[in-house]
Amino acid sequence: MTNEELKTKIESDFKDKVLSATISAQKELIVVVKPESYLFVCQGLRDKSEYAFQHLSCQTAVDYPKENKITVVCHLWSYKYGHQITIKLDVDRANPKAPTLENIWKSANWFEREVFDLYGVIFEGHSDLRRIMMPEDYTKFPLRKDFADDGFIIKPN
Amino acid sequence: MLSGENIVKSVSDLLHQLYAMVGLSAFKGVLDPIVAAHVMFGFISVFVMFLVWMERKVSAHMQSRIGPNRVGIFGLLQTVADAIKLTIKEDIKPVHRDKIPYYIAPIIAFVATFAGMVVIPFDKGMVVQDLNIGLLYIIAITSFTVIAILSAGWSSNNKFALLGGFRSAAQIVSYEVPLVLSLVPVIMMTGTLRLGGIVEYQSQNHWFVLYQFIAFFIFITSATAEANRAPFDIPEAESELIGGFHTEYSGVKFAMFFLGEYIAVIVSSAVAVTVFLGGWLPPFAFLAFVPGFIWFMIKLLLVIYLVMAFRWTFPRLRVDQLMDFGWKVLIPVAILNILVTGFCVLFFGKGV
Amino acid sequence: MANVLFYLIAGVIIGSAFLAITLRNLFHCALFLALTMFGVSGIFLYLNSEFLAAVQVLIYVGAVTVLIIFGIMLTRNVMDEKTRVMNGQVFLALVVAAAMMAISFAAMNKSVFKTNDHPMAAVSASPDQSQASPSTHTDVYSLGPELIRPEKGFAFAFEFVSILLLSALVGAIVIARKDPA
Amino acid sequence: MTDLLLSQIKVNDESQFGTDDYVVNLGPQHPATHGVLRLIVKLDGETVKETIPVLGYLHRSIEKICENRTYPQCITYTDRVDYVSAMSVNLAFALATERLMGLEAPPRAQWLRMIFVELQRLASHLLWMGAFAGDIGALTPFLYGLRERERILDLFEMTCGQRLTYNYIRIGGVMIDILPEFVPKCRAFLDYFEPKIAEYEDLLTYNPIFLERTKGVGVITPEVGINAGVCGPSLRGSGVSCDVRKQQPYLFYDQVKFNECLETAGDCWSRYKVRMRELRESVSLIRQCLDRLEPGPIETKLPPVLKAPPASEIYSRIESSRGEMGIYLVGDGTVKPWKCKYRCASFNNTYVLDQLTRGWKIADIMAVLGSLDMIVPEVDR
Repeated sequence: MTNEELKTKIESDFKDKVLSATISAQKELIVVVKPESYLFVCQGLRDKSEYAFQHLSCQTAVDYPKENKITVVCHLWSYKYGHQITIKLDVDRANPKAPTLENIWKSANWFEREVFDLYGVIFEGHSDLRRIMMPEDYTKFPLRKDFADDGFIIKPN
Repeated sequence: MLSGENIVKSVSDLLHQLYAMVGLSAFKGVLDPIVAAHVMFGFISVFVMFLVWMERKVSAHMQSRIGPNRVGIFGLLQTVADAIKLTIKEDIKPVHRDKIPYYIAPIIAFVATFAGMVVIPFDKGMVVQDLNIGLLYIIAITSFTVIAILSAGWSSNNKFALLGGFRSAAQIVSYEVPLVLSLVPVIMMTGTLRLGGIVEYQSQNHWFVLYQFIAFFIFITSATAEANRAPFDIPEAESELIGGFHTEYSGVKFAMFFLGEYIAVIVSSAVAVTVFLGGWLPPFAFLAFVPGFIWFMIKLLLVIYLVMAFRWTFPRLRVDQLMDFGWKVLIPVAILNILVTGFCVLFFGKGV
Repeated sequence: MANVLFYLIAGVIIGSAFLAITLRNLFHCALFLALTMFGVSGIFLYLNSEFLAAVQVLIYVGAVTVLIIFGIMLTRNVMDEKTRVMNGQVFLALVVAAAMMAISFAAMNKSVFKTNDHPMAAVSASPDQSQASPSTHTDVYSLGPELIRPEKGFAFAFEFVSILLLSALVGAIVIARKDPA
Repeated sequence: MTDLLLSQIKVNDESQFGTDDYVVNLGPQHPATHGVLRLIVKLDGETVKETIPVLGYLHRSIEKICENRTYPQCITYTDRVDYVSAMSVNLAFALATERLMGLEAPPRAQWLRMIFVELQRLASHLLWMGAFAGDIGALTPFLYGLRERERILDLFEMTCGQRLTYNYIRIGGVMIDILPEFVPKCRAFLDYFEPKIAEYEDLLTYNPIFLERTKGVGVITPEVGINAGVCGPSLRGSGVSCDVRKQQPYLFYDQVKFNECLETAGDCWSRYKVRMRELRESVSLIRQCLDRLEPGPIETKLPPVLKAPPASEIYSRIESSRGEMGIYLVGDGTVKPWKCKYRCASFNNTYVLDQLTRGWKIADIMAVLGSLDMIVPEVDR
């Protein structure tokens, strides 16, 4: 299945669940989903045999402070057909909440912990949402663009 | 002729003259063992240093590298340098240690194995004390090492050390059984526990390794396990337990454990040589002009080399596999071996 | 000289036995128990029973005490807990101990011991000499027939004990085994 | 806002462990964790009840740093992401940037990249073999592995002057052309190396203790493996065809012949065998590349100051020594990436550790951890 066919198929299968489906200049299929149907779309992409995206290759987030949003990005890969898709979900920057994909792909557990750790996106329903890389008592989310590091200077009292 | 017996005789004559000169002849019975123990200690210290060097060279050659070659000729003094380093380095102690067991553990570990050397006959008559129950004595006295290891594991107040102690206790208690069982057929055939007597029996017959190859194999295997050597070194498995029971020891105290381990190797190899490989006897009669203690040392080094070769070629067994191997393979085979030997002794009339 | 040695060993035994039951750290108790056992083997050695001494060390120090220590380590947290030395059964225990002592004394009084004028002589003597005087010296070689030969009368007891131990072993395995369900 | 988020943060609470658990910290300083990985292991005697990996001890915020560097500058940092297999990460980043910019490196550069990446795979697998054998107590293979790895590093040093962090594969090509004597030396190495693989196999593969320790231990079923994102040789040990070189060919991997090594059992031994077979495949791959190597430019002509890539995004994957290595780049039209995410194989491979070790002995943690070929900087970045 080429990306174009995949695009039309997704547009018809998930008609009112998808905000946009585009093919980028780099020939990657990028699908932006509506927040409320995020889980449904992901579940469908994994379980329907004509998609068979069994592999959550990568999950991360991108911070867009100008548009006041953080985009959660998932890259899926199908071992069966060898096609790739990018799923995007925009969340509010001030109150970043997204449903967890942990029950669909186990690998999302750590990916989401990492996104939480570095961007502060709260994945609702996650079984073990703790900081994964930064210290437990760390108070900032370093990959956000407005992150300012004053951590290394110990100020005299 | 140069033989162990003559050397011992002339040395003791010299000593007794010395006693007479300072007027201590009356205490001959007390002083003789003390001197003998010191001689043995000196020998063991030098020999262990040589063995450590040898182990490093053996491992180096097996791993296609050179090994120590800087200190002294062929790096022979490397171990001396290491020993000096160990003695002068800072002694790091855990704060919440259990003081008395923490300090006595290395001492017991060293003394218990060292005491085993007392009954090893290096040549005919060249032995500190050829006890009547020599074999049993070695097994009994070396079983103290378990207490040392358990004390070390417990008193270090370290979880890895404690786990190492657990493992060691389980391992040594388990492997003591096949170790003793593998020696029983030999005792049945010779009818004595005296190590000198066992060698004398072999001088009339063949070496026991020919009669009792299975027992020899079981003995070497369980002796390796008793000495906590790879592939049975799970009490100190460095990839899991860091240093095991001696994680928290440094300096001289660590050196004592280290020394104890090497002496355990020497003792068990010496027992293997004495019991299975004819002790001080030459392999062929026409080679008898070479003194017995030289034959003994050659055989001893060969057996130790074998133990070293195990260490540098095998991976480490897992703790439950180790137990399975001991209880489900070695012990049944050893018991079967005893039964077969018993029948042979009964029907072909050797021994009792 | 020989008596001094005896009192020394006896002192060690009694002292370490006392410490073994009074110390509050169970692990230390076990260590002193090992020392007691070792002392007892010293007494055996003093009585020319080399075999018994070695077996005493092998079994009681090498196996029994080790298992006790093993048990302590498995059931206790590392060094953070002290045990009570006494509990409600202390008087009962005293009565039992006294009774045991009385029985032992009675048994000792009734038994006839072969005494030996120079107990330390055989220990330091060379093996050839000790074999020359088998009457004063329990040799391993003579110990076996004593135990096994039917006419000596110990064979039944020996076999009985081994069957008892075997059944104890099987029982222990049955108890220790986890329910497969 | 921060307070709101902080209230959500759960902290490692030591009191959650029951009194009966024997909790052991393996690491961050521990001889078997290949760096500074910390594992909190709950034990019942020797049996593992739970393994909790605690990451972050080697976190150097490479992703954040890359957001503040230009694309060519980032290459230097990719070396540090996986220092055992730095060439692969170099390549991953260079390829991602080229795809983002719509560039194509000249053929000679492509072949050179393949040669070096495959050599790197050999070096990485050799080190892995030694470390894995060392983890289960056999110390000798480590030295054997390093002996040959040393000669590979010599080849690297000859070409780019570095032995660990190469910075060799650049955007649009490679840093420098190989020396004339490289090809014969490389061939001589391959001829020397191929029989050595049999030597390793003699030492380990059918060693009874090695079999005892690895066979049936830490089984990854294909379903669990795929779902948990395991990748690379670790997943191929379970019989899942997941080689990016086959699935999504990059460079000239579609023009050379090689087999994807698959084993079916999914235990530590299968993973070991997959990697051992990959050694042979890589040797044959390098030979083919050396045959096809033709003179030509090694770099596309780029302006001295790099043209800014378009405001677009790319997710580009390669097969590194450890498995799938993905780079997610988001350009914003400036010379610096807006977002640069490294998707590393070790990160996902470490995640399954808990599942694989439950109910096994503490020694099996080492065997499983070793067999997954985990590199801490890749986990933490």
